[in-house]
Amino acid sequence: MVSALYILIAALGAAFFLGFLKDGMRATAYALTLAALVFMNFISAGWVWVFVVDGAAPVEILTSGFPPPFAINLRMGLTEAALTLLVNLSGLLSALYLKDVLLALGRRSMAVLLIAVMALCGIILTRDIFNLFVFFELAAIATAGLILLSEDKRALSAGFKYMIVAQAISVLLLIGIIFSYHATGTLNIDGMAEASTELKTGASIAFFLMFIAVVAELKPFPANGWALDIYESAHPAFSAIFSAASGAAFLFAADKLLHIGGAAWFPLATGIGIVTFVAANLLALPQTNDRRLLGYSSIAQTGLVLAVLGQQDILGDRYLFVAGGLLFAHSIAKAGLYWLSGLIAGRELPDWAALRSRPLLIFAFVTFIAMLSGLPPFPGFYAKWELARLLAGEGRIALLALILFGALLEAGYLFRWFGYIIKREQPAQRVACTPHKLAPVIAAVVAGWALGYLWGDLSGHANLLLAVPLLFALSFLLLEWLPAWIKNTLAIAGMVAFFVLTYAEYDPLRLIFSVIILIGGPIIFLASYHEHGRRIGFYPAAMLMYAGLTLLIRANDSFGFFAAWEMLTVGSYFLILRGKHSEPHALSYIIFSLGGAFMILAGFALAAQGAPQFDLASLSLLTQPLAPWVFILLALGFMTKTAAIGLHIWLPGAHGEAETDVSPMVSGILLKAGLFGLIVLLMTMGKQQLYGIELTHVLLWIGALSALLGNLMAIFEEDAKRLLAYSSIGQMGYAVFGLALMNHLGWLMALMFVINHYIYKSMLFLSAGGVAKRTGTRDMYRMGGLITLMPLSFIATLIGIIAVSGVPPLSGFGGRWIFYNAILSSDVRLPMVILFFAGPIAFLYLFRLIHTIFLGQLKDEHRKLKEAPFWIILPQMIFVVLLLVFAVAPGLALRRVDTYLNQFFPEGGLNWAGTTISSNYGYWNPVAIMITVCVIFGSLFAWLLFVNRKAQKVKQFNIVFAGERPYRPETTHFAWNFFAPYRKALGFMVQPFVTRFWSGLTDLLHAAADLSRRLYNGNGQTYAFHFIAFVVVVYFLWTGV
Amino acid sequence: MTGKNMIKRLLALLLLASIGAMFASLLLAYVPDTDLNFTARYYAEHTAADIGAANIVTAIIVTYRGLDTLGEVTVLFLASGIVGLVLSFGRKQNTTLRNLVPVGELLTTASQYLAPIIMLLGVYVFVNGHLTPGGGFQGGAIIASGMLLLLLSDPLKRFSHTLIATVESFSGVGYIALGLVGLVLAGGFLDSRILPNGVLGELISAGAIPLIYSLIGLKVGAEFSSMLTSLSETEDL
Amino acid sequence: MEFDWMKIPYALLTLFIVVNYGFLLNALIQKIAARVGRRYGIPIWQNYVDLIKNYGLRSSITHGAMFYLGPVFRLSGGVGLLLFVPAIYGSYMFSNLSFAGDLILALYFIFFGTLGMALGAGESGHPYAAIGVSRGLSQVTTSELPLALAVFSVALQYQTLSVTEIVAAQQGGILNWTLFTNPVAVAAAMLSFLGSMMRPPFDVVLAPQEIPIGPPTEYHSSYLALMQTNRAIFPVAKIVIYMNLFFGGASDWPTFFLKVFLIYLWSAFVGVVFPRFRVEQSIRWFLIWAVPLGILSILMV
Amino acid sequence: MVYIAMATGFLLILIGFYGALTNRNLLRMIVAFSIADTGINLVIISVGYLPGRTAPILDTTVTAAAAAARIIDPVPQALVLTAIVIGVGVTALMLAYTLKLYEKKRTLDIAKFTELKW
Amino acid sequence: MSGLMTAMTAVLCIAMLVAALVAIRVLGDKSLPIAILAAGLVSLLASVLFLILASPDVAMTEAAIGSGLSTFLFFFVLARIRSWEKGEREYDGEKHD
Repeated sequence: MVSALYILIAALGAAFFLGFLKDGMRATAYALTLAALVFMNFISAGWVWVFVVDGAAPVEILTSGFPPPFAINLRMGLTEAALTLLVNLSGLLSALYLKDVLLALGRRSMAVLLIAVMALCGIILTRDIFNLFVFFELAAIATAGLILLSEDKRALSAGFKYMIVAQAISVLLLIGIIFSYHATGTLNIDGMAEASTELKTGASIAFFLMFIAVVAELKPFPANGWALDIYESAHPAFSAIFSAASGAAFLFAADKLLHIGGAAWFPLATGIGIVTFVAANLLALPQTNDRRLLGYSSIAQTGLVLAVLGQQDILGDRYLFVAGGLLFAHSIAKAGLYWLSGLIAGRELPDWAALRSRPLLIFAFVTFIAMLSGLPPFPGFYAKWELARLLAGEGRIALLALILFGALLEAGYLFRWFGYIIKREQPAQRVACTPHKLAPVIAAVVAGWALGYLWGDLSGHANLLLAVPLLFALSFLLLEWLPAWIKNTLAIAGMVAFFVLTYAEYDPLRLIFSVIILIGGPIIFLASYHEHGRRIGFYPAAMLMYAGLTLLIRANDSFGFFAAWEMLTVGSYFLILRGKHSEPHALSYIIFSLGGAFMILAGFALAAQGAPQFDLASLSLLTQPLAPWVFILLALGFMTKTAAIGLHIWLPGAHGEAETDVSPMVSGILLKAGLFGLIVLLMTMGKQQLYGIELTHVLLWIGALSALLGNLMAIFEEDAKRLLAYSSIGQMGYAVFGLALMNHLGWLMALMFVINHYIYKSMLFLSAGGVAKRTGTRDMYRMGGLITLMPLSFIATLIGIIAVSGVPPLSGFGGRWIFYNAILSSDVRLPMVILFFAGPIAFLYLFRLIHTIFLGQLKDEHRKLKEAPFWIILPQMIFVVLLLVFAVAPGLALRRVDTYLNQFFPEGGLNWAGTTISSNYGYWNPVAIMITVCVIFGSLFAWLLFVNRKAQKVKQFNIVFAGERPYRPETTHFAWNFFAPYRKALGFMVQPFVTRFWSGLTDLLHAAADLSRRLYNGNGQTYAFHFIAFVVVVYFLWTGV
Repeated sequence: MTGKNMIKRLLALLLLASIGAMFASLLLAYVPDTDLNFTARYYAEHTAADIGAANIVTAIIVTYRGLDTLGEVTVLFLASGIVGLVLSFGRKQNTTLRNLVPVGELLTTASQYLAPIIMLLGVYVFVNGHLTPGGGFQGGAIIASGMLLLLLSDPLKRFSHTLIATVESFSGVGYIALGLVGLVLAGGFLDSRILPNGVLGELISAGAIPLIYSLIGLKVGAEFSSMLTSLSETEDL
Repeated sequence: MEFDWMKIPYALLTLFIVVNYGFLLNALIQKIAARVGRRYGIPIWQNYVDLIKNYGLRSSITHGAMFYLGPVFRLSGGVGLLLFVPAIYGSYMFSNLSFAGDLILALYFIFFGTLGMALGAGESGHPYAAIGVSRGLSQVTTSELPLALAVFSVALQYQTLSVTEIVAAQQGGILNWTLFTNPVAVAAAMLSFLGSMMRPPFDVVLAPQEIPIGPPTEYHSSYLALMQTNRAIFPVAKIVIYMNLFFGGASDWPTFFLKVFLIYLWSAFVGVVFPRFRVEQSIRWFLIWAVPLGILSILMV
Repeated sequence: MVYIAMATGFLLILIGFYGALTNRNLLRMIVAFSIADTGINLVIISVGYLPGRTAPILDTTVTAAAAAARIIDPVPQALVLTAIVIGVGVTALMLAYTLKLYEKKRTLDIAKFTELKW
Repeated sequence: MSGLMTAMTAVLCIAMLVAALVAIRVLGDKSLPIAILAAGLVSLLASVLFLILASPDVAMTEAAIGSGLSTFLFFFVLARIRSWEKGEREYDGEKHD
């Protein structure tokens, strides 16, 4: 391979040579610049190839023919190769991106760009500490110069502020270097590392000064105001380099220093890194300027990697995998985002809605924020997993918690931004797309996915990008140009086919879930046929969710489970976001879900005790004192998905605002993921005690309270779909309660709820959605009297509410019956009282649902409404049939599970003799009930029909008001605030305490962030103060510790 | 405002007292070496034989740590380039030049005679860099002072940008080319032993050091001159 | 307890007995209430007269499907409830269709008729109907709660959900009745009973002056007749459950008649003494007085 | 002697920092930093100084053979040379920025250049 | 010899510190040109000190670049600003405190 020195030589040679070219020959100069950059990339890429494919050993490169430490030497190893490739590539792409600017400014600007890239490569390659300083200065000066590529006049002051701080940094660095030289007698990094017993003590001021100076270049909090100003005002292409390449190079420099200082200094790196990570993410919350926001995020990510650098003692051979994964994910994504920002005219976050006219760019944006948030299948995801397990394995829980907290904040503002893009009004100015600006963005996207594959390959786990369901979901990205109905057919066919191919692999319990997902999903998809056009973005999102769900129930190990969990979370987020007014709700959904996911991650990491992954079954082997904590973390994580009370505030909006066919998906199917998680958890870990508290009892209370409060909130809701959504909270409460009973029948009841809830909630959501589609509103009091116009929707709703309320003869009763039998064998009494209370309340909202929509008086403006579209009705009718079948023959689904559950709870199973189902306490014959009720009902109805066979239909009020209808139906359709007396009596229970708590929390975070970011008052001198204060404070904290 | 200033000063004093404490502990812990450390000892013992330069500092700068020096030259190159960029930042090209007050006759005349002499001095300094104190940087700076004199004497006289740029590029490319020759013919990049070492203390000795240092001198001189001209040519507002 | 075709005529026989008993009982209670209020009251056969009259009438109008379904639901609920619970303990003839399900079935089936009625009333389009339903449902959530708790307490006490077995456990002397073995539960249940009988002080649901303009006015002729029939069956069916659970059941018809009458009288007695509550007042009343009793009963078992 | 020089170097750095932190005039800040630069050079040279030895230049009195015992450490000197040149490069750059900033706002007060913040 | 050198060093150092304090306006509120000159003086004195510290190379460089060229640069810029500042607008922010 060509010596790495040629990277430096090519850049410098080209930069110097540019002077020969006359000012008029700018195109030639530009071509020369590009050629040099291409050559530099070629060298780096070649070395990467050599190290990866041939597995070569790192190469030492001597200069001036003398060995180190007498002359400067460079080193090219895998890390150096990869990092220089990153630097050179971002340099090349940015140069491409900067074509117009560079041509306008002339050869000097090109030379500066070349030298900037060269300097960063030098920082990476050199093994001499003073040479590192020289390259540092080069990079700093080049940075100050490149800031000027911007059209933003404010860049000038940003550059000046940077130079002030850079001056202070270099003073400290030089002092550190010279005293380190004095202590070790060498300037060679490796030599220092060998000779430096003094530097390694952790008390060496010389090393401290060197290290703090290098760290200061990583923009640590709070000495980073200058960097933010640069990010905000510089040209985005430069910011891309500054964030991706400079960050990487300086991090590697910090790594070199840690190599000298040794393990004693690791905590310092971690401390500074994590504080920066959390603080920068926090301060990013109130940002509205896109580039400044990205700047905060950049700083945060750099801080994270710095923290990881400080953890290399426990990361061992996974160090490069973790640090590299985080770094590359951050670099590529950040560069991509900065390049994207150059295509957007406005600087406010909502201005990015302009991207909407370009689905490709939206895809790019999604790729980038997914990489930043560490979502699968990108490198950051694998890195996060490894990091979490190693940290937890070593008991560094606080650090893990801070990392996850910071990551959640970051995901929060990134996804909020995405919400703006999808939902805010498009600005007048279009996306300015020229090929040379588009190419870098696309290159970043490609690189992101390629690295995702690579990291999956290196992870030691199953490569997610090879999982069939995920690939199937991703393939819809390529099919976006097809009309929706073809994609719909493909989706249905794919899911059903997958089920047919794999159904033999599931145990009875998983079979229930797989049927709901892979067969139940397609039934709901039938409703999607009513949508016309291409429906861009729907199918990839939906299929991603289904892929996640499918992988979830197929997962045997913790890693696969968690990856699937994240996938379904993200997929469903995109789905939910599609609703018209769902922006805030989708945001709170993703934040809660990711928060839950992080808890799961932490739980798994704790449980793994350092192992890369483990069989889910081996959760049962955990012992005190770890087990209860793992249990709590996992349970909390899963309960964010089941929307247990306290964690529920995302659900009503998310489900209510979603599209007609999306609501049943996210309610009927998605919620089950949380239950599935709880089942796996309880199946393996069983009962756990913490400080003498039985945790399943806590779950019982949570389940019962969810049931009660979910139902209560539902009755005061005016919006039909939100009512159903609240009802889901209640229903999931029942299911959680059943699981937490930890007995045979409790579990059976939970599964009964799983099936029932899927059927009737999907049906009701479709029905309500169809009505809302026709009436144009979801407020129930604006409807009324629709029974004659929409009879099929009415029937579906009627059957649905009978089933939900648990009234015989429909299947809801089965759930209630099992419930009573289950609690009889449990010794916990009090939470049941709450559930008893919750039960009848369901009637209230259910009655209201059917009454205020379908009964009462028809509004004038609705007189000409038609039945809901065929494709929305069809699945409802299928559900009606399913409900009836399941009501008569629950054994079809439950009998095998009942047997299966015997291995966990040998006692208390059901007896399935003939058509009668009996338990230790009671019995129940669904067939007989159905026949009896039908016969009585049928004969009475027939008789009534017979005696009144000549009756004619008359208008309402024909009797009461003697045929004269009161003028306005609004005045007499009793629908608004339907349960006013109830609110008087029990309204205090549904005060939005939880909402207030969470919004108070976010407000607090925002206010704190808004207050503390005033630290950055824009004054360069203050920034210098910050830097000095940073050094002093860190020093005192460090020596004080 | 003064109150705020007082606080600022007090805070600065406080912070710097802490930094000063760090420095103080460095100072107090400092024990001068009684003997050269192994790196310095190597240079002391081997420079004459390896490089053939009498001035060990020069040997270190040009050869042993040649990469640093290349970087250093690049810093100047960058700085002068950026100074040019900064001063043209946000400005439309080809605005008219301002009129400066005329300069005294004496200065004009003096500089016409003095400047070449100063420049010659500069050349002397860098050519002898391997023998006596001084070298490319000092020489380059002296050359630039000559240019400064010319500038002062006649502000409107524009230096030929092309000339400066050509010298700049020629010396830079030449420097790198010499370095490459070292890579090919001798031990490594920037190895000065591509020419015979000669006799210690003679002008033509120390391998390619005089050549390299001359190029550095030219380059440094050109960079400083370029900076000065850029600064002097900024137009009026 | 298997199905047997013979059970169908036997069940119909029970139904016949109970319908007649229900008519007479209703009239009797009404008369007693009237006498307490110093009025004369209706003749004891008045209900029969009304019923025959209504069944004889032919309606020529309808308000739509749910309008039909309301009374049908209502009466199906009453009949079903009666038939799902054994009427006479130890009698094969009058065990009705209890093989189809246990206590839970009966409890939940109570709502079948309520729901249907509410729906039918809703379709009339009259706001008062909706107001009545809204109030009724609101009240029922808390008034049923003590019952549910008491039932659960009883089920825990006897470790079964089968009505027959619960009755069996209470045989052998009056002291074996749940009334004495679990008095707290019975107290809770009887308070709840007050709420479910739609009598004062918990009858704002029907609010005789206002609400009847709604559903009963719209319902006439055979629709009304069905509802009247149900009004005879439903209270009895419900009282049968109370009787079986708390008062030792009945092993023959005279005991049955007596116990049902006495239990019914309890609600009438309270009703003539107390004034009417508003809905939120009754909700609070149940929550404050009855529910704690229910909870206590569960905890004490 | 070394200690005096080194202490002076450190003090110059602190004085430079103090000047940079308390003077709001851009030019004065740059002046302050150049003082700090001088200070750092002084410190580095002091570190390389060995009492009683001569400059690292070989001549008739300091022969190649005796050099190791006679000369001071040449390395810090090489470093300082580099540092000085870099320092002046940065200074020139900052001066150019100052000129431009002045042109833009007609002031040299750094507190006036706060349009980028938070 | 050594004593003399030490004394010279000390004097030089004190002079440098005084000049530095003048340059940053701690000693006397001097105008900007004076400050620049004072800074140049610090540099110049430093180069003498370098000579004493047996570093002639550094001394030359400091003299030529540190005290010479950079002082010129300062004056260049200052002169330019002064010439722009026809309308006697503030060039020294602190005068407006």
